[in-house]
Amino acid sequence: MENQITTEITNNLFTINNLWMMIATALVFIMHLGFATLETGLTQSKNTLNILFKNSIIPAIGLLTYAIIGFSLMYPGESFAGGVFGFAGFGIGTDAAGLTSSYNIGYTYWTDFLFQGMFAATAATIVSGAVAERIKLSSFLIFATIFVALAYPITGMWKWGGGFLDTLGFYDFAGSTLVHSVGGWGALTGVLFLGPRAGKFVKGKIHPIPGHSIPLAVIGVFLLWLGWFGFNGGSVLSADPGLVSLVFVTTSLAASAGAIGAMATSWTFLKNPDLTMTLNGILAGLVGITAGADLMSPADAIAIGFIAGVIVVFSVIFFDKVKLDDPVGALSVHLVCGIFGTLAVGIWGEKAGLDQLWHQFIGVISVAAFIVPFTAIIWFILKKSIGLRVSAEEEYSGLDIGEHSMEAYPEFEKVS
Amino acid sequence: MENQITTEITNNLFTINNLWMMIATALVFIMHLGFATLETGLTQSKNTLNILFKNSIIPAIGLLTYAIIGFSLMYPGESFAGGVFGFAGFGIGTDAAGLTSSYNIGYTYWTDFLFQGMFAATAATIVSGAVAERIKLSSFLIFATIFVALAYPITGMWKWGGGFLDTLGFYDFAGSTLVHSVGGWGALTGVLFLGPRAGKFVKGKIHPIPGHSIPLAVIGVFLLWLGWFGFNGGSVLSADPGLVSLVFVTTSLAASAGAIGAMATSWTFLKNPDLTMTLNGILAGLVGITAGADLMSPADAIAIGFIAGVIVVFSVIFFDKVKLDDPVGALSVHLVCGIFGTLAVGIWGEKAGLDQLWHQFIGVISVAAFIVPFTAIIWFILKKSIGLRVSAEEEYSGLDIGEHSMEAYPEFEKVS
Amino acid sequence: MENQITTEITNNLFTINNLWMMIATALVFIMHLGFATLETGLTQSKNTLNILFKNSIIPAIGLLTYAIIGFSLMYPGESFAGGVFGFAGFGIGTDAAGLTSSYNIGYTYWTDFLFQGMFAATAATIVSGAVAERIKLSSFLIFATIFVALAYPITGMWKWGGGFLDTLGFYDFAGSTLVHSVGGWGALTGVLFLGPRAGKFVKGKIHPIPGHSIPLAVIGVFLLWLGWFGFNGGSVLSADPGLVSLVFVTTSLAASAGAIGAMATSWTFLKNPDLTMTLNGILAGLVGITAGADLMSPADAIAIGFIAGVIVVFSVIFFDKVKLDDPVGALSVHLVCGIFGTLAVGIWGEKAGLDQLWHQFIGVISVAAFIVPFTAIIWFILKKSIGLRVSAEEEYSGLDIGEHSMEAYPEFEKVS
Amino acid sequence: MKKIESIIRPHKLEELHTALQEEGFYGLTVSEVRGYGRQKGHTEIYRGSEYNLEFVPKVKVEIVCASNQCETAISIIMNTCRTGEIGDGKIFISTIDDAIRIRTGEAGREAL
Amino acid sequence: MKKIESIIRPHKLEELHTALQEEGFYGLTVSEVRGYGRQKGHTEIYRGSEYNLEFVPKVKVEIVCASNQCETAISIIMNTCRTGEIGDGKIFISTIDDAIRIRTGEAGREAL
Amino acid sequence: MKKIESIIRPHKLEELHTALQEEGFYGLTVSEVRGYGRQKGHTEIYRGSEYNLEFVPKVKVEIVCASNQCETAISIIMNTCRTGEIGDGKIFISTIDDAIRIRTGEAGREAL
Ligand SMILES: Nc1ncnc2c1ncn2[C@@H]1O[C@H](COP(=O)(O)OP(=O)(O)O)[C@@H](O)[C@H]1O
Ligand SMILES: Nc1ncnc2c1ncn2[C@@H]1O[C@H](COP(=O)(O)OP(=O)(O)O)[C@@H](O)[C@H]1O
Ligand SMILES: Nc1ncnc2c1ncn2[C@@H]1O[C@H](COP(=O)(O)OP(=O)(O)O)[C@@H](O)[C@H]1O
Repeated sequence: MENQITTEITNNLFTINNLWMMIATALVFIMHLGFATLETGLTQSKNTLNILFKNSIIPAIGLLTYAIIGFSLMYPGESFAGGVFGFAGFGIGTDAAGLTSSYNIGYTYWTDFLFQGMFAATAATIVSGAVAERIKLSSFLIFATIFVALAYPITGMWKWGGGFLDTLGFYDFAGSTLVHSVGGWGALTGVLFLGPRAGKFVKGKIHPIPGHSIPLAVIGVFLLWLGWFGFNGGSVLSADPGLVSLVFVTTSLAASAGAIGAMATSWTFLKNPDLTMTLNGILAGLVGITAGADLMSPADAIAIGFIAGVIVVFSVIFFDKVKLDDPVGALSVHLVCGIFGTLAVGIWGEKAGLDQLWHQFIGVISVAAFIVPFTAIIWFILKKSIGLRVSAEEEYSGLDIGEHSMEAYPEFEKVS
Repeated sequence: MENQITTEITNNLFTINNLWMMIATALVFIMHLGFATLETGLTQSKNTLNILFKNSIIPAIGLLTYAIIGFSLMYPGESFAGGVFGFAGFGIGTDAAGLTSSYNIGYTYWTDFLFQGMFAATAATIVSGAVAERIKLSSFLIFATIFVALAYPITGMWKWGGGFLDTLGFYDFAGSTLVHSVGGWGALTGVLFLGPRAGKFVKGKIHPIPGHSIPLAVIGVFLLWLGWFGFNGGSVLSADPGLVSLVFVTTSLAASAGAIGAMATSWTFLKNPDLTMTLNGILAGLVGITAGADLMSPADAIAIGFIAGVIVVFSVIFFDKVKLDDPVGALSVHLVCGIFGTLAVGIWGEKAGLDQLWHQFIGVISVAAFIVPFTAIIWFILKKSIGLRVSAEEEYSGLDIGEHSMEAYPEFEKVS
Repeated sequence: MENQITTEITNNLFTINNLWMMIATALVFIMHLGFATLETGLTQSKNTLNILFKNSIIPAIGLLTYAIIGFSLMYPGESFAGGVFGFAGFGIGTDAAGLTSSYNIGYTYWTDFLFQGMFAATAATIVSGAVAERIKLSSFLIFATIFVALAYPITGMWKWGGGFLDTLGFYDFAGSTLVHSVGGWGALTGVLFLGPRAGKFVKGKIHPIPGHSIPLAVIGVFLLWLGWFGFNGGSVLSADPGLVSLVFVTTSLAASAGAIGAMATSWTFLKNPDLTMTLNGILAGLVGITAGADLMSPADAIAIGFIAGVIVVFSVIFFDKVKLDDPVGALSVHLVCGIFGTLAVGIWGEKAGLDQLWHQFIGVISVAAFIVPFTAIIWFILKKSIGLRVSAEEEYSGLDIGEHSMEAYPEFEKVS
Repeated sequence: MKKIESIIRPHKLEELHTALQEEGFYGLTVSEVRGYGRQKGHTEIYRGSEYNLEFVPKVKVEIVCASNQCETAISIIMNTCRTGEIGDGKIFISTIDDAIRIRTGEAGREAL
Repeated sequence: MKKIESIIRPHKLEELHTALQEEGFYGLTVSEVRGYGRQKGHTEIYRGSEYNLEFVPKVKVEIVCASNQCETAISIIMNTCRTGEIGDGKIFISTIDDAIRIRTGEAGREAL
Repeated sequence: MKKIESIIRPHKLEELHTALQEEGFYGLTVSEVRGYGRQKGHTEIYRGSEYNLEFVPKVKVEIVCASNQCETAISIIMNTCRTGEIGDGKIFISTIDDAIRIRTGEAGREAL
């Protein structure tokens, strides 16, 4: 009898935990809409349909490749050999045990797969923003498929799958490095191989190409903040009341401080309360807190968020200065603040210390050392084979007509 | 003592289950915004306010009529007599027992009502898209009220209320037939009675009338996918970890495969990676998996989703060919894929078999045999009395000005 | 052993409750996006970026000031002295007990803070809509900061922090008065100090200034309804199945009846099925039910919602008549229906009675007696110091260019 | 050389330009305009207040052609754009001194 | 017959067209244009980089009228659209050979 | 006084107006138009059905100047807007009777 009672209590806890993890999954899912509208808002209307196409198909590619190969690569489990690579075989599936707390007290096998699969797809989305308005659709789709099927799960395994970075003591709670920097490095090599959009840098001068719809960008950022409750909160991997609620607080305070940091910086140094910078500041705060969201006090979270918000403004200006053209600020938000957030674990919070800082640094470097050459090779092969960039003529008249023979707002174009 | 412990354990489970069902209700609610933005995006700007009006008032009509009559018709319970019709009296209300696990281990009476009420309203929304850009506001509102108050709950009772289809062995997990086909048949008769929009078919040729805002359409589809976690996941009627998480996975994989299926088909056969088709593909996958989301393996879900994605593209082209004008593709998504999804239960998954296929077929036919004449009669009476269609002049200048004396984007129209 | 079992059962309940409260927090968060898009949709495109800037920075200001001072002011707890004011010191933080059910069976300390902090920020957002299209950015930001840091938590304490209104027997379940009227009174004084937008009232005649995007307004209202599940449902302060599900039902039925009430009123009296009125009707129903969402039967909720929907239409017309210019209808929705909803607790539902009505009246008056002079003084000082209103020239060419040197839709402005 | 400016109903544009092409007019320029003549706009209502939108959306079609083709162009416009209802629009004819094709520098009739 | 094309401040349009109607001018065509003259646009800043928008949004009002009414029309425009500040705009007058009302086929002054 | 109306590729506008300013042309008016000449539009596909968009987005630039400056203006346009590809556009020149500056009432060449 007592046994049965204990089992039922455990089952209840398992049901609660799993419920939260499923909801967190749905929240991470909605981040894809956030990315879609943010990227659309910050680019030109003639490329809108193209960007939305990519963002609509990425979750599909991400989930399907993760089902076929990614999940097995990232969490090889038993069959795992060595610290750098493992593979548990193609496809997904579970026996009855995968649906009980004996699989994990926090979630079922299916929840595990879907939560992780939603994460995987975000890495590719990060790249999509940085290379927007000039990349060929087919090349991007091939890149994205390889990227989420191989690059993301392999580095992910190094830490979350129990690989060598985990052994080392590297800490990355929800993926400042494993998700955001991974996406960021892929974006950086993409931007380098592609070159800037026509008209962005003319005779050494920067010509801004303003995004066509600020409301869409704002919708995107709010949805991303919302989704981050699942992204960070779900990374507790259970509904633990103390931990998840702390993560909610640090996440929100970092986002808030990021907004204030970016607003203050743009108002002071650029003499302009720049909304796009403030929006990037919110995201910067979110990315910055992600690596240590469970380790920080409110004050730590505010400090990290605020600094990330300041950094992101100067970073956007810096990338413009060095003529790396990133229409949506993905490099600044995901790569730069991803690195900052990872290092922040060694500077603030429970784990702060020189040792930890060093481990964090190793983590950042290791991931870069793999993702940069890996993605560079894909970009290179694509460039030499089917080509990376649309024609100048197509870029001028827009990728919507060029790649899709359609328009996102046909009425503005049609007289009738 | 032990008794009390057992009660508390049961209460906890009841609280968890009910929590999930309430969240699922909120998720189904947000589908209404998804339908609203999808339909708006795929139609012309001059009819935007009119479409949004309908979509904003439908949840109100749906919930109120469901409170007054629908819930009692669909779940007559005790007073239920015979397999085809039952009615438990007007209004809603419960005693204290309705708030405990003695009502149902999965949810309270109130949750039950609201979850089912949100479903009811979606059936009317499906019609709204197909008849858009030409139907009179008053006629549509009358149709929608009768449709959700009577047609939807009556056929719903046949299966979910324990009626003859349930006895027969017909299976429809979350409503491929009971929600989507029901809406789809109503849409079909509506399209037949209304005729096509002016200018759609001229001298035997198809003249596309492109939707005015692809970003709105994309927002809609993502919100629908999000809402489907509640639509299918909530149809488990508890937070059962294994079953709900399986449903999340099959739902997401079917949506993903639907996207790929539609993209591949449009790219191959129409020589164009068509985003609106890809979006319809996502919805096709979702509708397709709905009847058997709890019965399928990941591979089954991918197969069903992919095929639904292929079907939807050819279906859209087919309806254009036969000159049935459906601006948003509602017939293809909800009717055709609703039927396909229902039959799929007999072909894939745990229940697959010729017997089951036959039961599924009976279910499809029975529902059609009731909804088609029922809605045809409403349309007919409306046509003969107050009229179904706006004047040609009003259709040309837009229903926003014609029906509402307002515009959705007044600045594009006003010079000042 | 039995002890341990009881503890685990309690812990499970605590985990469930806290989970719901965290999700409710996320739902209230998304209301900020709802307000942002609603206000943007109902105003002119030349002020879009400015409005979005305010709505994007308000959650940041709200959460940070609430962390620094607001939470301590509103829930002073132990150190609380007297019924009108208390303060527990700067900053937030908790010991281990704050993370267990000994803090509260419904939520952890962190959840408590964040849920309340999200509420706080909404009060400032209400003001933002009413003063839109003419207020200086810097003045608004200063006002908003003081408002959420001081005014909101002080009056909030009177009831929710255990102050004199609580002692008196005043009832305000989720804040018809404490949130909506508080915001509404601040909006009223703001509108009085600012005056109407140029061109709104010319030679005694009302010149409508239509909002530029109805789709944005609809997105806003649906997101607000969604968020209200958390706003009202979370105000149960636990996942209690009976109570939360009742609140979901009363909230939804009131919103539905509000929509019908406003539609019917505008169609009958204004000869026009006005969507913006219908949207305001939904919000009116939601605000109206908020004070007593846990006390009402379905029929009560429908009555309250319907009346609120009727009131809001006449109220909008009334404020136009008396030349108070409120672009989004915030006064009608939040102030007028906030008062109505508060009084409704004395008229309908479990607590109905003359005594209760009197207490409700006292609550309404007390809050007005504090907020009106308090905000008037802030507006006055701002007006005399840095000025409240942008220049006529800036108002004419738009606050986006004037305050931000940017545009929300730059392509409509740029020829290229 | 003449410029024929016609202000027509937007939905007549497609018919007009098809007819023009059939008759050998291989160039035209279109812009969106608003205006009124006999036909006035309509009343709109926003949140309970009425206001008049006197302007009606129209399309302006500009055709530059040799003077001797002017009659033909006008009769095509009359044939395709006339419904007999108020709001059919107007045609204004004026003189053009010269036309130049930017690509080649050709001027005069060659340029058309 | 004359065409009076005036490029004015957008917010003056309502005043102008009311005044014109009062004086018996029952037709006009409006379009949205951008331009500069003495008045230049402003500087915008996007993500830290400045750029000049030299063009100012204006409204172009075209009135075709009998030559003898031209003076009246011009003085109405001057009266309603002049603020004395840079940016008031310009009026260009040109000759129209003929006007035709599409609905009836009337030509010349009858058509106006 | 002449009006030079040129229909050019939208992305040439910036170059053109910079060049005009350098040569002392301090006023112009721009509007968005669509049109076709030798250059036709493209085919679009929507949900499986093709349709032709014959119209190409262009920009119309209007410059009013003294008759003796006309040549200079035209050569600036030719220099900046010519790519040699189909679609470069056209220039139409016509006569303006008079110009008036609304702000001051100045007329004729003073007004430009
Ligand atoms: N005198 C005018 N000057 C300039 N444009 C005019 C004039 N009269 C009419 N128009 C333009 O022609 C359009 C069509 O005029 P309409 O009312 O249809 O003429 P009608 O009286 O011949 O039916 C108007 O909307 C306006 O744009
Ligand atoms: N020479 C010109 N040719 C064509 N359009 C002109 C010319 N000069 C001015 N404009 C138009 O007139 C508008 C108003 O000119 P503005 O700067 O107000 O003139 P002013 O110098 O008389 O104040 C400009 O924005 C432009 O559209
Ligand atoms: N005869 C015409 N009348 C009015 N506009 C014309 C005419 N011919 C050309 N255009 C305008 O000029 C634009 C450019 O013409 P384009 O095809 O580039 O000429 P070209 O044949 O010289 O290359 C067209 O899009 C149209 O707007």
